[in-house]
Amino acid sequence: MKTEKLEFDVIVVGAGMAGSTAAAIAAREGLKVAVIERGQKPGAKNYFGGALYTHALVDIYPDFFDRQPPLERPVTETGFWFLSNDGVVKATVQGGLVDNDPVDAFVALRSEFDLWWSEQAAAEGAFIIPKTLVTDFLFEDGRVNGVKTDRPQGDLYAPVVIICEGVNNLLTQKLGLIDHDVKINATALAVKQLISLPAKDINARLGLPDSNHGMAISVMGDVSMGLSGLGFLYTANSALSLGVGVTLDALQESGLKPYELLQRYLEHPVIAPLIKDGQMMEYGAHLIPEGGWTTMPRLYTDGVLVAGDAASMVNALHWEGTNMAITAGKQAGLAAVEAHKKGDFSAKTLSVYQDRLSELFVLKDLKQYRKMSAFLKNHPNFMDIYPTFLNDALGMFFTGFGKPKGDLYKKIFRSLTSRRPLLKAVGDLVALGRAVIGI
Amino acid sequence: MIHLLVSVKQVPDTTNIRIDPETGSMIRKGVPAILNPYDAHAVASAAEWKRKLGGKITVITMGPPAAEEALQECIEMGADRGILISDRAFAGSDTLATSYVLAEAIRKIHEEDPIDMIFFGKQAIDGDTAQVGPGAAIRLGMPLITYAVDIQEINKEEGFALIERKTESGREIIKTTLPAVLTTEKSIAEIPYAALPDLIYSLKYKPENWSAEEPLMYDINQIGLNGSPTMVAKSGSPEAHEPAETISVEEEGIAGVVENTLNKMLSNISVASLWEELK
Amino acid sequence: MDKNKQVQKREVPKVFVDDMLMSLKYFTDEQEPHLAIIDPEVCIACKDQPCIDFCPVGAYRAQDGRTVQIAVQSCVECGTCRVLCPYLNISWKNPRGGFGVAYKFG
Amino acid sequence: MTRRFWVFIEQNKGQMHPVASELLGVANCLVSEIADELEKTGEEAVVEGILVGHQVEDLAQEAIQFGAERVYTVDDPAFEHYLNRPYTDALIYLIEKYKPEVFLIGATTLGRDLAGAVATSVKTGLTADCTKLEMGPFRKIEKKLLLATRPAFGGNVIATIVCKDHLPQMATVRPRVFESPPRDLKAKGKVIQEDFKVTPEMLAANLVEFITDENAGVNLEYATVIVSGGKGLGNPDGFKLIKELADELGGVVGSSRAAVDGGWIDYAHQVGQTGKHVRPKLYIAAGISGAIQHKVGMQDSDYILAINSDPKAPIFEVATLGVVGDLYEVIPEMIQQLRARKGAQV
Repeated sequence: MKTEKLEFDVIVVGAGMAGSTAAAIAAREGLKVAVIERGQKPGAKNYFGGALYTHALVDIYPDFFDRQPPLERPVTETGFWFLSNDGVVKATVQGGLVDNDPVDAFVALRSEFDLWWSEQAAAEGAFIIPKTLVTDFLFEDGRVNGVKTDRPQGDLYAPVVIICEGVNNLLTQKLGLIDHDVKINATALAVKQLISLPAKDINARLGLPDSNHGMAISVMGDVSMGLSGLGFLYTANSALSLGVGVTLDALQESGLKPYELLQRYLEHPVIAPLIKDGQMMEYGAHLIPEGGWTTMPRLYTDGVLVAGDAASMVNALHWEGTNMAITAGKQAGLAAVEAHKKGDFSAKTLSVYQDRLSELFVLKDLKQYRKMSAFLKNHPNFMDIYPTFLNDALGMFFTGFGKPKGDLYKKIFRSLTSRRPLLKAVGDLVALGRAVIGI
Repeated sequence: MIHLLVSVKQVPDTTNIRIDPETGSMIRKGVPAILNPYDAHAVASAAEWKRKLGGKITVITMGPPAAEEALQECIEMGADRGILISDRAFAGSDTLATSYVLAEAIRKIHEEDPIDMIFFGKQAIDGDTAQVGPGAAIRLGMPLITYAVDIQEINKEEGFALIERKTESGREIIKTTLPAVLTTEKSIAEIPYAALPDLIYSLKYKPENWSAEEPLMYDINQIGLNGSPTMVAKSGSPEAHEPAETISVEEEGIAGVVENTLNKMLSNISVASLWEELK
Repeated sequence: MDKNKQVQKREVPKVFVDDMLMSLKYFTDEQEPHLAIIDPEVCIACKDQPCIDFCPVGAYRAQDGRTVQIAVQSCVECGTCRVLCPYLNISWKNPRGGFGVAYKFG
Repeated sequence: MTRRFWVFIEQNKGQMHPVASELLGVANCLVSEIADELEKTGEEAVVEGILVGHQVEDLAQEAIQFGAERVYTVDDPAFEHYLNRPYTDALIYLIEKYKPEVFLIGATTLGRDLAGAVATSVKTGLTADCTKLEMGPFRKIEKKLLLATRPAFGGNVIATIVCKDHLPQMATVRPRVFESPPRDLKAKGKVIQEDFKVTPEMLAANLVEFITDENAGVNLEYATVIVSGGKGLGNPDGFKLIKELADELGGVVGSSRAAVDGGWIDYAHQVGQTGKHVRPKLYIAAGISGAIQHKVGMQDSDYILAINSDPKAPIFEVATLGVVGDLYEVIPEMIQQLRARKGAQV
């Protein structure tokens, strides 16, 4: 048994998007970095819809695409599908501003990508320790100077610890950086199925010219049966990723079983034909922090920084989480480097981390959207009335042949007001605008 | 001080297999490769005896470069030296060729650093043939004890060991001279939760790489396809039967369903004859 | 032509969750399960036992009607039970390092 | 030249293991499948038993009555209890002397242990745990070969394996995979005593003590009624209910691998690819999802009743009759109604 102390310049907890990024940045500047990952391998515990955003990836590795990253299809068509009980209105955009080189977003599968992303950090010199769970912190005269793990002789020491433990931020809570557990009104449970289908069937059924084209769709309406939540559809190379997320308190009130809500979505008349004869490759579930600003812990204290889902850095409306984690991971890494240059790891020095993030989209957007999760909670009709109205309105509009249009518009108008009085509907719209602008 | 050797194998995790309906062959993508569970327990047993008597453990594996991960896991559990025997010339080896490759490697290690006990997991969960251990033992001319469930004693000075093995009819205590070859059941030892320094050591450990020529020149007629008398003539997925007649408790209520079930069951000729004897 | 047929709401299909779990890879920790019910009496007294429905892998099952048991080996560590249990009666930890679910795709 | 089809006659304390008679039946089928070749070449084929043990003469007769034309016996006190090295060397001696074409061994712990050592020594191919054996053509090879079919990758793939250019073609077969042929008490056959001396260096490993195992009594492989429980029981004490139903039907308790891995019941009860292969008249599977590894071990049962709350459980694919419901309701009711039916008759 070796017994000398395990000392590093930086310890990162979690080898996900934020963790491996922070480690790569710190190691690149010559620091001795250890990343402690609880999964069998980095990526084993990570799960998402979902798409990665090119701007964040190339910001960390300018030669990102030369490194042959394991990505699925580029996102060449994206937008909203408004599902009614038995129909859909598709509002998607392709070409034009979406048609960039490289494309702005790529669909990915986290097990493979996160492992690769951690290997890039290892190449920078970071030392990844898998299969090890961080259970507590080590203190020296009141200041964090390392972590305890669940392995015998499991203590590791470093003047800076960057917590990237994900949405279940038990360590962040233990350190008192936040005074509550995950909020049930500001957190969603998402369940997903990855269904394998021959690429040519995916292309034919979704109208994609070839396998070098892909889709990232936010699905609203019938998918969440009126509960506050969102569905999604992503195209992997030869598989479709279909899932639905519902806020925890809404899920509990509904008494629904998540896998049955998902099955109902998969059996929707518009969705079912897309996955016909597909074979389920994997089912999974994961929490998504949607509280953003309102559930964000203190981002730093003496010797400690918090980044990624652990810091509620997710903007649910725009499906932005991984890019926020990568950007925050980078800034945390840089803050650790600066602290080492100064040889001072106090909260004051580390506060540069939050200052930087405040100037970037990460804290700006989260602040702007701080009312969004409350808005969605109090305006469930955006999840069922308006999508259904949209379907009826356009459905009537495009089958109103040979009928006086005056009556047609009256019927369309009545199909709104019969569901939601006009004044209230206008009020909803204004409320949406305010939640989006953040006033 | 004893020298223990464990022969391990990296296998696809057969509990998670997906078969390609057209080709009938296994879909490799997304199937995690793991250290063969029986071998993991064999290493754990060797680690226990290393702690008791002092000494070292060598682990060897024959497989593709990725099998290095399996060796790392053994180092984590307490092994000291890992040897990966990998070469394209070995591709297609059946159990006869495999036992030749492993036995010759063990012989070479034994010559340089005498081994007291050699462990094989009872079988590999992908092939389940349980032939490689016995094959290697006979090639090395060493006594073989299969299905070992417990090692009661290893006495290097007097050159014997007491091994408990399990058979259908009961349990045997075997006394064997050393060195001996064991194939082990899972109950031989529990897998330890490694100390952090051991895990870190294993992450940095680079196994030695042996090929078909270096440091041992293998006889090409005994390895790979030409060293393998058996070959797969054809393979496919098992034919599916159409689902049987089912009756649901929800539809007919518990008493009705059971009544109906027993009537159907007892009207079957072979079951009926049983029922007559029973009454 | 007006499509005025009464469109009845599509209800929720019945799904047997074990069919879902067949696709998942777990490293089961036989020695130290990471979930436990703090006080079983609380579950027996719990009126609607919501955990049986909200758990995405159906790990919570009521044996003979009242006592709740956890099929810990099916857990995917999402954390929902920790915060949704009406009486916060679940002792919730992450599994030991290397154990628990290991997503193959994610 | 005589084409010899050999079967290893496994015995333990003077009792012939039934798998030997099953394989004698198989060997005779294989011979009948090459009748066309024998006619063409004028060669002769013969099924022979290989019997190793101490004072086992009357077993030789039993082997003949199950279809062996000739039996070679190697009799020596050292063979009284099975040890790998002496048995292996005896078989090598006989193989090199008589050059058999096919050699079948029962896949018991003894057989698997012995077959691996023998095949390696004589440098031939060995296919383990075969579920089907036949003689058939393979590519351009002139004589028909032994086509040995077995499950691989945990039963997810069924592979047919051949052993070309090496003799004997060896295969091991699990007990109860094949039926024993009828025993012909009037059958006649020659018994040839082989003198093979056991040398001391063959006894480097020898038996010190033998403990009969209470679980060893669970003769799952030859039970006529088996009631099996799996993870669907929810916990170990579910097996009490399984035992109650088994007793009611005069049967034995079986289990799935998942229940054994969970430490709920001893490995001796495990049915399936890595457990026992069974062929009872009645097999009741309660709370067993029916993974392929389990089905491979019990799908030959005459009547399979599956009880599972999941209508889509794979076990229903092999069941003769499926009951969709909660086993904790169905089984107690079954026990009650069975007792009622018994009570009414007696």
